[in-house]
Formats: sequence, structure tokens, C-alpha cells
Amino acid sequence: MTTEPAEEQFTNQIGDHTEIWSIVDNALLGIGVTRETGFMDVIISVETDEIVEASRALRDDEDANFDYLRSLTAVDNMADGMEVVYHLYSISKKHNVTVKVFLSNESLRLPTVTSIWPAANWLEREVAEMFGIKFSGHPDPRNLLMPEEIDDTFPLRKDHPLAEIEVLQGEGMGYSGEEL
Amino acid sequence: MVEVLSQTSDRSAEFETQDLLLNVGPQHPSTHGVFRMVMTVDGEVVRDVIPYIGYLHRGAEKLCETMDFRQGIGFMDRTEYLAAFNAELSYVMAVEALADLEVPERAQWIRMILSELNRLSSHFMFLGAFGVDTGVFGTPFIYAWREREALIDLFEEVSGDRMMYAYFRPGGVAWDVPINFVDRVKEVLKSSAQGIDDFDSLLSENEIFLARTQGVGAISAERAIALGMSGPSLRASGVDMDIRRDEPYLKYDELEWDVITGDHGDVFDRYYCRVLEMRESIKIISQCLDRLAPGPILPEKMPRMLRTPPGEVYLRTEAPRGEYGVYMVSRGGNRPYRCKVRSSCLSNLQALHELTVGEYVADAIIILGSIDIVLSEVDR
Amino acid sequence: MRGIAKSMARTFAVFLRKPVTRDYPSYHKPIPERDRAFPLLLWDEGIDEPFCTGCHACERACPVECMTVLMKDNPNHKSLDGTSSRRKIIDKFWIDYARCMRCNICVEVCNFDAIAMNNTWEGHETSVYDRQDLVMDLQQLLSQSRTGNINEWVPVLGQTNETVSEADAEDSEVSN
Amino acid sequence: MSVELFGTSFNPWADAAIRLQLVVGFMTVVVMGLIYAERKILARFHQRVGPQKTGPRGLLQSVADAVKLVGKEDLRPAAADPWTFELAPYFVFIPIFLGFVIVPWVQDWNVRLLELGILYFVAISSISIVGWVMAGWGSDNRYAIIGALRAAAQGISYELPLVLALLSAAMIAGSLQLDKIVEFQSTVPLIVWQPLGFFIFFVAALAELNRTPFDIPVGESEIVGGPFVEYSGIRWSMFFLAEYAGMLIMAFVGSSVFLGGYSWPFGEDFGLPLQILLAAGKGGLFIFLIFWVRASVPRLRIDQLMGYSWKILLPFSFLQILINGFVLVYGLPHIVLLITGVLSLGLLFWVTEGIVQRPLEPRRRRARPTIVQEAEVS
Repeated sequence: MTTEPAEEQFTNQIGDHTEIWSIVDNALLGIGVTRETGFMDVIISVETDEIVEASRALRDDEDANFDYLRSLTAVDNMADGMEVVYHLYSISKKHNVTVKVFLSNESLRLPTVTSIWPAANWLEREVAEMFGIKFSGHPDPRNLLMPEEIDDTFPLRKDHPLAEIEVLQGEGMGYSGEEL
Repeated sequence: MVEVLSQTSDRSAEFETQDLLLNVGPQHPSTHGVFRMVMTVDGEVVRDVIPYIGYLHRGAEKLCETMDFRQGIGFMDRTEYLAAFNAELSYVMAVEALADLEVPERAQWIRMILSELNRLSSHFMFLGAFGVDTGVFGTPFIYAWREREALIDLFEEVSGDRMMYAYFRPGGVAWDVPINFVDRVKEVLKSSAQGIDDFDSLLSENEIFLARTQGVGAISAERAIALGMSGPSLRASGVDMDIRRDEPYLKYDELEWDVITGDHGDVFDRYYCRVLEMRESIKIISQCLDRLAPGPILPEKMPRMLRTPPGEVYLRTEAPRGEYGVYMVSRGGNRPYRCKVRSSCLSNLQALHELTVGEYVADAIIILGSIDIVLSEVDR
Repeated sequence: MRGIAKSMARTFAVFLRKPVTRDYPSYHKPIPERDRAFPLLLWDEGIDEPFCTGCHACERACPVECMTVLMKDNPNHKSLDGTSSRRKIIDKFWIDYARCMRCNICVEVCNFDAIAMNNTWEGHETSVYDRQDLVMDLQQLLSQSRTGNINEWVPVLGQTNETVSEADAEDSEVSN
Repeated sequence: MSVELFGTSFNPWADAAIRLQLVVGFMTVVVMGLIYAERKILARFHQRVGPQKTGPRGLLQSVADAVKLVGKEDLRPAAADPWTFELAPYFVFIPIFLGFVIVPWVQDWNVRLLELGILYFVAISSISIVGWVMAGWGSDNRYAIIGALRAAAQGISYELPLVLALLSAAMIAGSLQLDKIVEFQSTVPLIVWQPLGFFIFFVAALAELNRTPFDIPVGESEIVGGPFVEYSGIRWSMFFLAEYAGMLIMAFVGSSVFLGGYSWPFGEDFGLPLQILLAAGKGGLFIFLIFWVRASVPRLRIDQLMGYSWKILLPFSFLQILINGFVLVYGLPHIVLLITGVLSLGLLFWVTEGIVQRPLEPRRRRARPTIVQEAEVS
């Protein structure tokens, strides 16, 4: 739990969240959940090995019915590991929830949710190549954006540097260190 | 009649055949940028298709993490160059949500007008490119560019740039619109309406166009939702989802307009949904123009360097191609800790395999055209 | 066939319309005042020196790091029997037009209104054979302003039309 | 055994060769003009201006293009089959120009007036399909081979309606010799008696010429030029030349057979200048129609294209022949031809509209948002 923003800090939360909380709680009976409140959506976090179970429950529960995976991404919290973030939406019920899974740097591995939302396929591939998180059971674990032979560089990790900028101005400038 | 025309005999039993790998792209007239797909074709029928993306990957997300909030706007423009106002809108609204900024009334109306105009110009681009994909020699393309030119001229007069506007800022818009803005928009809307009429009579009823597009690349509502499609491509399957209405942002809930949905989810519905959506856009803009009143366009107290408290937000808007979301995490300070762009094109493109397999080679091209990808948004 | 006939009727109607082509190299469409090409430095004609003091504000704010600024003591300063009130002044200035993404941020952060986006056709027609030729030095950046070949439109953030019309009523009449 | 030409007598073979050379030389120039005309006319259909920088109003654009193409390096892919690849342009080019033999430009201006002129024309022009297949096979390119096979299938399929449509016209005119057919039309052009035949001929001609909506063998947006995707320079320009020459010959055969060529409506008595004007005007009209269609309609798909030929055009061309046979055998007045022709053309149009799955229906417009309405109420 790296981010635990104080709720009173935010003034522009949209709507009343009690209803969606009860829906999510009903759907996820028996699954350990940590609650947070974000700016627009409610946030829950589940354990790594329960993500598939929780996803299925969220999708199949009649009241929750989160059938649409809006986005799947990860955040590198450096020393505190990484978090994988699922933004879910229900097209029929028109409500949102954000699901988070926290991973420690030692085991960057979690089960795939492609069986629940096929939309996760490419998004998980992107997260895998950009953050080095393994999605076990992924049907097509190739690189998505980067060349296929690159498998040890993870550009979106915080310790990955930006490329050097090629400076064209140096040539013919005629200044050296002492003038600066 | 169709059954009679498209019957083909089952040849596989008679001959031993070998499938042919057909590489389309990255340089190909109909891939709309640098996109590559490898098709396995059996005669003229596509048996498998493997898309390859990433040729235009520039790391906009990583760059945004090293830029302050104002500098990031320029990179957002470049993730979606055909609808840069919509891309900026998601980004600045995410920053506003994090920094708790109140956007003045006038700025909101200006933002709405410009993003809807941008939707028009982007859909014109789609119509043009799609018309050429179906094989009309250049006519729709030039019609589209003619109308888009008028729109882009207007954008240039407002923001100073033709494609990379950098005009929306956290808190409002950078500077006010020109004095004759309302008249100019009306003028442009008139020409756009004429352009839509041109397209309607050129393509929408043409028998060959209908024969080519109807029943091709159909996808059911369930599969479209499961594959994460969004925007007109999703609505064409009959899914009634429009973020502008379902989770209203700006002032969309104060206006009268309709959400267009299709029934069949095929190429033609994806095309025709967009055409009708353009007419709705015109309706929205005309209503916005009536409500545009003088006033400030940035909040009273704007800090010179914007800083946000820690927090995170997933801000989504309805861009021309679908849901354009910005997931922004702030750990305090003047720059985002993580800025993820949820690209509608990426998710729509995922459906390509399902849409294409079993169709003809020629259909593969128009299916790709009909989901209207912008490769810079796919790759970011 | 009716649909095809309708398409053909429409194309023929367009056939009779006037072409919309702008014959570009021989005709330059008037470009709006707000047009942004690449950034330029402005010349203070009153004192006959650049406005820029080399304060590095734009250099720091540039998202793509396309600028290099060096400052020096102003030889024309009043303390040295000159006419200028600027203690420091720009010595060397490079902008790499090939790298610049025309985001307008340098103009917004400038405290001295010394930099502006070029809003003439000269700013757009910058094709060269060598990328190195797109790195502009101080003289090149100043030359257009020195010859008066630029109409300044330095946008003020948050400026509304009311303030514009009061302050520059005459100007806007001319430009419109 | 000698023939008069320009007042001197020649051996008939030499005479034919000279006449054909004249036609070929003249046609090359005309084709250049045709390319310029197509670019200008299509530009106007697009609301553009078209070429305008080369020479006055861009008149020299085709010349400049030709110079560029001739100056370009003649590339051959390493894996290509050298003989097939290099010979293919000739197989496309030569049959098209041999087709000019039978065209009666104006009265007494021709290479040879063959008795079986129409038969000769369709026979010789279908040879060029061999060239297309050679180009596709020889290029060792998958786009090219797909394009070549499409060209072969399409060329053979549309040959039949084309021949039958010409044949039905010849039945009414009573001759296969083109100048006889023209003379037959000195009062009424055959399009009046054969509207269905003319439509079938026009559609089949578009397909034979690989023009939109039947340009699937070249299909720029799908298979990037088809059989000549690997060609460059002079060889590519030979394909191009053949395409436009084919269009020209098709236009003149079409105008001779159905529009009355140089004769109708003023007959042959008004002298050479008027005949030239009439012939050029009718051919030009035909070509303009081809350009106009090109600017207006999308491309068909291969299965629809084949289906349209075999399942619609071919039965209807048989129907036309049947009607003609009845009229000729029982000596019915020609007005019967007009009535039945218009009726069957209407039937053809009706059937053609059947290729559309569902007519354009207004999409559902979902009413105002449910959520927002509730929010407004509460």
C-alpha cells in the first residue's frame, strides 16, 4: 500500500460512492479487498493470486456486470514494487471500478485475465514488455510495440533513462567549458 | 440475390492447396500509416492475420513523466494527430481533476466547440481514406480534404497551428478565440454540411459500395465489448455507449443531441454511424455557439508553475475514434508520476483478427479502413 | 442502379463547381495573425539591440531542449555610457528548428517579450538540404524582426477578447 | 496485287504495315493526350485543377512523364523469371495495337476492313490476358500473382458478354464488318434498337479494360498495382500505353457499333471534316463516360465481379440475342426491339439492385440519455 491518499483532500469526487461500494462488496464476497477512493472512481486492491477469481466475480455478478475492460496498465513504484491497474466499466449498469494488484519487485508475475476480457490481450503484452511483468498463461506473450528480440529492457520502469539528446548546436559554437 | 452472387464451390476437397503468406505493410497504400499485417491467404480468402505494430512508438508516456504539465500537452497532440484537440482535452482534464481546478464557463464552451469540430475533421479524414480503400479513385479523398482544409484553417486562426494545437491548458484555454470566431464557425459548419451531403450521395446509396460493405466484417455486440472496442466502431454493433452522455463531461448534458448506434456491426454500419455522428456534431456545435458568452477563459488564480497534490485519476473522453483515456498518477510536484494513454485505436485494432478471418483479401483492406486507426495513437 | 446514378449525378455536380485548389507556390494564402511557425527573437528598435537578456527562461522551459542561450554583460548599458537599461544581454542563441515542436511555451515564459512565434510565410518555408542548416544562430533569429518583416502577436495567457478589443481596437480593425 | 496508298501503289503487306505504323505513331500521341485529358477531367470531378505547371495549362505533362519514364532505370527483380518478365509488356502491348486494324476511323480511313472484323477484334484483344499472366508470374511477387490471376479470371469472364453484345448488334446490322455496321446506322444508331446490348457492352468493356469498378487486377488500394507492381521505366509505360490504347479502341469500336461512328446523324455526305468531328466526338463521349464512372463508383470484389458476369450479364446477353432472333425470323418491326430492349434493361437494373443486401435504412437514433434525464428530474 504505497498510496493511501486522505479522502478529505479531494473535493471533486463525482457522485456518491456508497452504492457502487455495496455492489462491489456483494460481488466480491469471500475475496480479500482493500478499499480506496479515487478522484472519479472507486479503487479496490486484491491479492495477486485472487485477481482472476475477483475479475470473474466482477464480470459475472449480475449487479456488478463489469463487462468492459477500459484500460490495463502498470505503475512502477520503484522500491515498493509495482502495481497493475485495471479500469473496469459496466456498459449496461454504467459504473466504474478500478482494481489494483500490488506486486513486489521479487516476484513480478501474476495470472492473465485474457480469459475474462479478451481486450486484455494486447494491453498485457504492452505492460509485459514495458515493465517486465510476467503474465502467466498469456496466450500470445510476444512483444507488442518493441522489436521481438528485445526482452531485457523495460522502458517504462523508473530506472530506465531517457535517450541522450543529439545536440546539433555544439558544432561551430566555438565555446568551451570556461566560457560557460 | 446475394446468396446467388457470392456462392463459391468448396475447392478444398478437390486439390491439395498451399496457403500463401501475404505481407501487407509497413509501406502499403491502405495501411493508414506504418502498420504491418501478415495475412495467410487461401486463394482470395484470408485464413489468418497477424498484425504488427510499434513502428511509430515514440514513448510519449515516458516523455510525459519527465515533463511538467504544460510541456506534456505538446506530446499529447502528437499521440493523436488527427484529433489533437480531443487528445489534449483528456490530458488537461486529468490535470484539472488532480489539481482541483475550476474551468470557467467560456473556456468549457470553447473546448466543446473545438473538440466537436475536430471530430468533424477527423471523421472527414476517415470518410476520405475509407472511400479510397473501397476503390473510388480519389474522389472521396479530395472531398474530405476540401472540407478538412476549411476546418484546419479555422483551427489555425484560433490556435495558431494547423495540427498540433497546444491550445487547451490546465484550467481553460491558452488565449481567447478571435473576435469573428462565431461567424467563422458558422461558415465552416455550412461547408461541412455540404461536404457531408456530398459523401452521402456519393457513397451511402451507391449499390456497389453497399455490396462491398454490407455484411462484411461483422462483429456481435458481445464480442465487440469483450474485445474492448469503443467509439463508433462499438456503437455500430448496437452497443449504446457514449461517454459524452453516460459520464458527461464539459457541458454535453446540457445539450440536445442523439447517440447514433447501428444494428449489424458490419463495415457499412461503422461507416454510416460516423456519417450520422457528424451531423450530430454539427447540431452540438450550433447549440454551443448560442451559449458562448463573454467571460474569463482561465481561472483567476493560476499558479505560474502548476503543482498537484498526490493522487490518481483515469480521465476518459469520447474522442472521434473512441474512448481516449488518460490515467495520471501524481506523487505531488509539477509533473505526473505516471501518465498512461488509453488508446482507442489500440483496442479497436485488437479486433482486426476476429473481423478479418474468413473474409476476402479486398475486404481485409476495407475492414482495416473501417475501424479507422491512427497509427500514432496505436503506438504512442 | 439508382444509387450509382445518384453518385454520378453528384460527381457531375461537383465537376461544374469551381476548383478549390490553391496554387501554392505562386499563391500564398494570407495566414492568420496567430499563426505559429518557429520562434524568433525580437529587435528593440528604440535602443537598437535585442530585447533578449539571455535569462535562460525559455531554454529551461523548452520541452524538447532545442535552445541554447548564452548571456553577456551589455556593453551598451547606461553604466558604461550606453543607452540601454539592460544590464545583461544575449550573446549567443541557437534554436534547432528541426527539433522545435512549436508549442509556444518559450513565448509564454519569456519575461521580456523577447521571443515570438514567426507568423509569416518565411517561417514556414524553411526547407534546406542539410539538417545542420536548421540550427539558427542569433543573427538569423533576429534578422526578420530587424527588417520589420513580422507582425508581432505575442499571446498573453488567459487574454480575453474584451481586453484585446479595448487595448488594440485599432490594430484588430486593421487586421480584420 | 498492289494497293494504292497516297497515290503510290504498294504490296498489300507493305501497305498494311505502313498504315498500321501510321496508326501506332498517331495513337501514341493520342494516348498522351488521353492521359492528360483523364488527369484534367478527373481533377475537375475532384474539384481540383490538375496538371498545370508543365507548359501552358500543363499541356506538356504527358511529354514530361514520358521523358521521365524513358529515362528511368529498367529494373528487374533478382528472383524474377527473366524471359517472362521482360516479354510480358509486348504481349500486352502488341495485341492491343493489332486491334486497330479493323477500326473504321472515318469513311475510307482504315487499315483493313475485314469481313469478320468484330470476330478479329475480340480474338486479338483477348491475347493480352496472356501478357498479364506472364507479368504476374514473371515478377515473383505475391501481389503480382494475385493480380494476374484476377486479371485472367476477369478477362475471360467478361469476354463472353462483350462478344455476345457485339454479336447481337451485328445480327441487327446484318454484318460483322464494322463499316457496314456504321453504314447501317446512317439514320438511327443501334443504341436505340439495342439499349440492353449497349449497356452490357459498356459494362463488359469497362471490365476488359480493367477500369473502375472492375479494376480489381490492379486494385491500387489492395494489391498495389497487381501484375505490374515490379515494373518500372519503359516497360511499365508500355503497360500504361496499352491500357489507354485499349480504352481508345474500345471507345471507337463501341461508337462504331452502337452510336453510328462517323455516320449518324448527318450521313456520309457532309464531307471529311464533319466525319472526323463526329467520330472524335462520339469516341470522346464514350471515354468521358469511362472517366466519369471511374470518379464515381467503388471497386467490386472478385466474387461479386465474377457473379455479375456469369449470373447476370451472360443470361441477359442471351436474352438479347433471343429477342433479336425472334424479330429477325418473324420479320417484326424494329420498334419491338426498342420496347423489349428497354423493358429488359429495366429488368437488368432491377436485378442489379438486388446485389445490395439491405437498402439504406436510417440508423436507430437512441433517444436522450437515460441517466441524465433521471438526474435532471431528481
